[in-house]
Amino acid sequence: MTLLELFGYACLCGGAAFLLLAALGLWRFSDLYARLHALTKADTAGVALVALGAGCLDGRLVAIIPLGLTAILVAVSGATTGHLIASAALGEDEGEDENEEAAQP
Amino acid sequence: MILLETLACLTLFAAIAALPRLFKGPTPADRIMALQFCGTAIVATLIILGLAEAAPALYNLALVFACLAATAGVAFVALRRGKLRS
Amino acid sequence: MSEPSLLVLWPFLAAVMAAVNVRGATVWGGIGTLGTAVFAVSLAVSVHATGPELIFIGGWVTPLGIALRADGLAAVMVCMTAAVGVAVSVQAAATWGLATTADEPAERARQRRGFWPLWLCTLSALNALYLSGDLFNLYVTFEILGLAAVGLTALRGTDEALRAAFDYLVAGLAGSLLLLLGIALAYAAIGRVDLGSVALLNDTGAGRVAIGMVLAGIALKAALFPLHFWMPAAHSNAVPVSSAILSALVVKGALYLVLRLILDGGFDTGPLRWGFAALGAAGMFWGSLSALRATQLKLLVAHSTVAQIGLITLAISVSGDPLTSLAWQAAALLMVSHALAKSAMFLAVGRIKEKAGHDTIAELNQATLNPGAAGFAFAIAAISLIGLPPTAGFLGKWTLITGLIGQGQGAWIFVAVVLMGSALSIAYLWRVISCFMKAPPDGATAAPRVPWQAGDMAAVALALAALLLGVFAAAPLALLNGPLL
Amino acid sequence: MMTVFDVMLAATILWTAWTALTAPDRTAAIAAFLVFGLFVGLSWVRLGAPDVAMAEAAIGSGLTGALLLRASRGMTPPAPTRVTAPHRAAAVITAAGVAGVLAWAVLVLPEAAVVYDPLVDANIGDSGVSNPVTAVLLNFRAWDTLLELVVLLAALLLVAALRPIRAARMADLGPLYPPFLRIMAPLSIFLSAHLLWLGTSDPGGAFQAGAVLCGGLLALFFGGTLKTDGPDVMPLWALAVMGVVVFVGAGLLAEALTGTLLEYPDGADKAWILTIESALTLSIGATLLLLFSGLRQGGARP
Amino acid sequence: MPDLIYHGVGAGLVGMALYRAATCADLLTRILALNVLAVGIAAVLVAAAYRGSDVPPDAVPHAFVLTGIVVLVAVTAALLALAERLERDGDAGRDNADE
Repeated sequence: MTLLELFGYACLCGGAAFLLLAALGLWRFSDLYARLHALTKADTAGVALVALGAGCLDGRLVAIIPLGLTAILVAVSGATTGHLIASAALGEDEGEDENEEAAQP
Repeated sequence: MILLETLACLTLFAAIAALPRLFKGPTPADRIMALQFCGTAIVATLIILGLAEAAPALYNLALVFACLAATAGVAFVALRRGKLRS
Repeated sequence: MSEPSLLVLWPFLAAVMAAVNVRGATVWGGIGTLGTAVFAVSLAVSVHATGPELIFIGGWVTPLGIALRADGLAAVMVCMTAAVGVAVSVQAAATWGLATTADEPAERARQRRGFWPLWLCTLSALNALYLSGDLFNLYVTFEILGLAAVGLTALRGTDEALRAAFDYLVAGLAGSLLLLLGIALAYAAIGRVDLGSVALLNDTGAGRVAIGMVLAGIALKAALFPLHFWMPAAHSNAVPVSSAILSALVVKGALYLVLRLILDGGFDTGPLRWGFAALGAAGMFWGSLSALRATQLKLLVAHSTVAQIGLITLAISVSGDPLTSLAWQAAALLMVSHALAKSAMFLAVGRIKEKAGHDTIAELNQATLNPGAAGFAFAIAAISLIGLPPTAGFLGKWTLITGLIGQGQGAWIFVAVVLMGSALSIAYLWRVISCFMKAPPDGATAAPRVPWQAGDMAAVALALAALLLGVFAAAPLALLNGPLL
Repeated sequence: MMTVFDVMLAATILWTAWTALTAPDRTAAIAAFLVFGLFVGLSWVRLGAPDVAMAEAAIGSGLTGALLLRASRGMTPPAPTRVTAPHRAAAVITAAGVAGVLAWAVLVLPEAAVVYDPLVDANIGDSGVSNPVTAVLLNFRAWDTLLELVVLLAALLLVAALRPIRAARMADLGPLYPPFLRIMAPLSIFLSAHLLWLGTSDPGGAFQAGAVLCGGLLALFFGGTLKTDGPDVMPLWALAVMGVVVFVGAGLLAEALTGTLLEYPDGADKAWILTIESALTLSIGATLLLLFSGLRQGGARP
Repeated sequence: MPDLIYHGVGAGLVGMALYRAATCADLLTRILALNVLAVGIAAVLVAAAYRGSDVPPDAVPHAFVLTGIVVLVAVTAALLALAERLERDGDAGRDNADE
């Protein structure tokens, strides 16, 4: 086993561990903000590590491109929704009423 | 090989572990987060399955899953009823 | 270009044009329907002259590819659809006008531009269904047919019509999914799904289950008793032209497939066939009794469809091997005669309702009806449904009864059932006919006589076609007597 | 180890399905249906059907989920249904009967009848593509696919024929959404084109590509960049009908050239298939977006 | 082995969906039930196409399922459009729109 493969497997294990921890946090933390923090970072890091590990183990360009794009996409969409939830939740805490359901006139 | 299969089981388990949060909530924000996480964990599972079965086609599949999970997440945010924390 | 491909693709292209170019929707509708009629006649002529045609689409032989089977039975059905289609199109053009006018109500414009593409899709799907030689392909075809038919049901836009349309679509989807489940099991049992191989399904337990599920799905779509629950509401809440299409043509698609399955040897198991025959008989009685109790004319006609479907199912179930028994031809003739008579009847009822302002049977009389073209068409259509000579209905029932008697022992029960069904149809149709002769109550002034309009032509023409088909039955019989595929 | 994986996955699929069908809360039911689709997609991967998994995740889960969410907003919350004991018993017996028969039918099957596999193997060389699923969809059984496009269009015609209803306002998506769109939109287009090209040899094809494209269009729609009423609806309708018109045209042109409907001229199969698939991709994306928008007020027709 | 497991899943999904479709009056739940039913049927088809872990599966049923998925989303969209017009929220109100 080469060093690169070893690194790949380590990344995979690390990624899986991040995901498991995030799931645990989602389940156990009582507070929304705590859950938000547990999640947005851990799942992005988890997928990035898994993708990195898979890229190291496979090594072909046809594999690396989709893996890289996947990691980027997960990170961006995670950040977007995470930020939105945090800001909207904060706004609601301050009594701002920005999300009421209403039909357009 | 057995390592990869175990890892696939573990990431699948992570995805499953998010389900109670998704079903019970209590707030829309929790559901959106759980959905996001579930999609992410399934994407990771697919990547590991792709390695285990030496099928690079599954990486494209993972990308499609990520893309659609992102769209679904946005749909949930854009089409939610009421406040995020009610 | 061969007729089979054009029969499917021509009306569909016209539907696309009618959907995109809404101003010319009626014109595109006319082009689509008339073109299809020309191709239908041309197909019938060529099948009669040179025999049936088998087309392997894309050049791929079955079971991998899909075959179109243009034989005499398919040609008869295609021609029947085209005939009803042309008449219905005339009525639709008369109802909604040719083009938008400045002061046109929005609702009328919506109905017109919704109708034409949906009707052309229905036409295209029906032709695809008659010609198809593959079970999975039939599933896809049924979905087009179901969606277009539901669109036609919902066209009126009232809450009742939307509700009926929703129930219709749910029932239709459930039927399709049962069909698909049957197809999945058939694939698991024999590894292929072309219609030519359905006879193989009789050999294994799983195969027989598959056939049962396919038939259950089709029965739901054909509104066979007791799965007809969705149908009277859908047919009576639609606009008249839609009712005519739904009742005359759309249910025939499903019945035709049952007939096809039998002719392909696909349901050889005795209990299933006797079960179907019993359900047909039960449907005949149930539909007739409901029609006797109906208070609205449109509902009466819709329940009568349940009864007629029962009769046709009975005829289909007792028809055996096409080589030895001709009872299946009776089923085909009954389908054609019902299509012509029932579409005439729905169009006539639409005109009556329009003139009288309501369709409560008890309140109809000579004054409100103002006996004219609509009443005349209704009466002729009723004669054909009852099965008096020389109508097409008579021909169908006569062929059925002679076929039954030819089958020997035990068949007399079915003969009795058919005769009782006919007697019941006289009873419920007489309720309407007698209104035509009822004098208005004292003091009521007769409504001014309305001259015949273009819209009346369609109903009268269809009714006369039902009448004359009995006289000129040689043409369809010649097609049906040809070899099948 | 993979058996553990399969059993875990199977149990989860059943659990999520049951939740989707029984959750008292609409949002929970729809969320459950969404993840149900994702897990089902995983199970297709395990059965060697990545093409199907892609379509299930993209269309069956993602787009259907979005559709359900959009529709559930305008609907009243579900009322508990009173079901009589005999009715419930009949339903249980029917459901258990059908499920039992299904399970039994496969247990008693001797050996799967293999009919299509050798035929596909023998003919794939002449089909112009090397992905067997694409060969079946666009060549061996292209007639099914053509009619399937007609189904999509028929659904669109049905919705367009209904009386239009008012569109509900979309919630605010926050300041990070535009940057997200700048990545998401080009990525969807790239991925869609990639899947389309890839579909000739690997999992992918017009339907998956169309669904991904629709995902990108939906993201633009949520952000308000793309509208489905006013002048924007015209090009969408044109795109929606284009695919099927190209397909029908190609079928008839092939008949004119070779004498048989949809029989592509010798040696040119791949070019024909790719042309048709490109049109289908655009068409599917546009049709699904129009269906999603529900053709709200003003957007009923060009 | 996986084909047996997922075939069982298919049978379970079909039973579950039929039960809910028959006992629930809520329009949205019925639509969901029909979707689950379709997935159950697809599971049966895909499981029947499985030929073992090292032999490629049969592609024709995969094409069937793909077609079925697209058909189903079309029908679902139509059903939802009808359901929305039947069941409107009080505040969203009925439309006033004849264009």
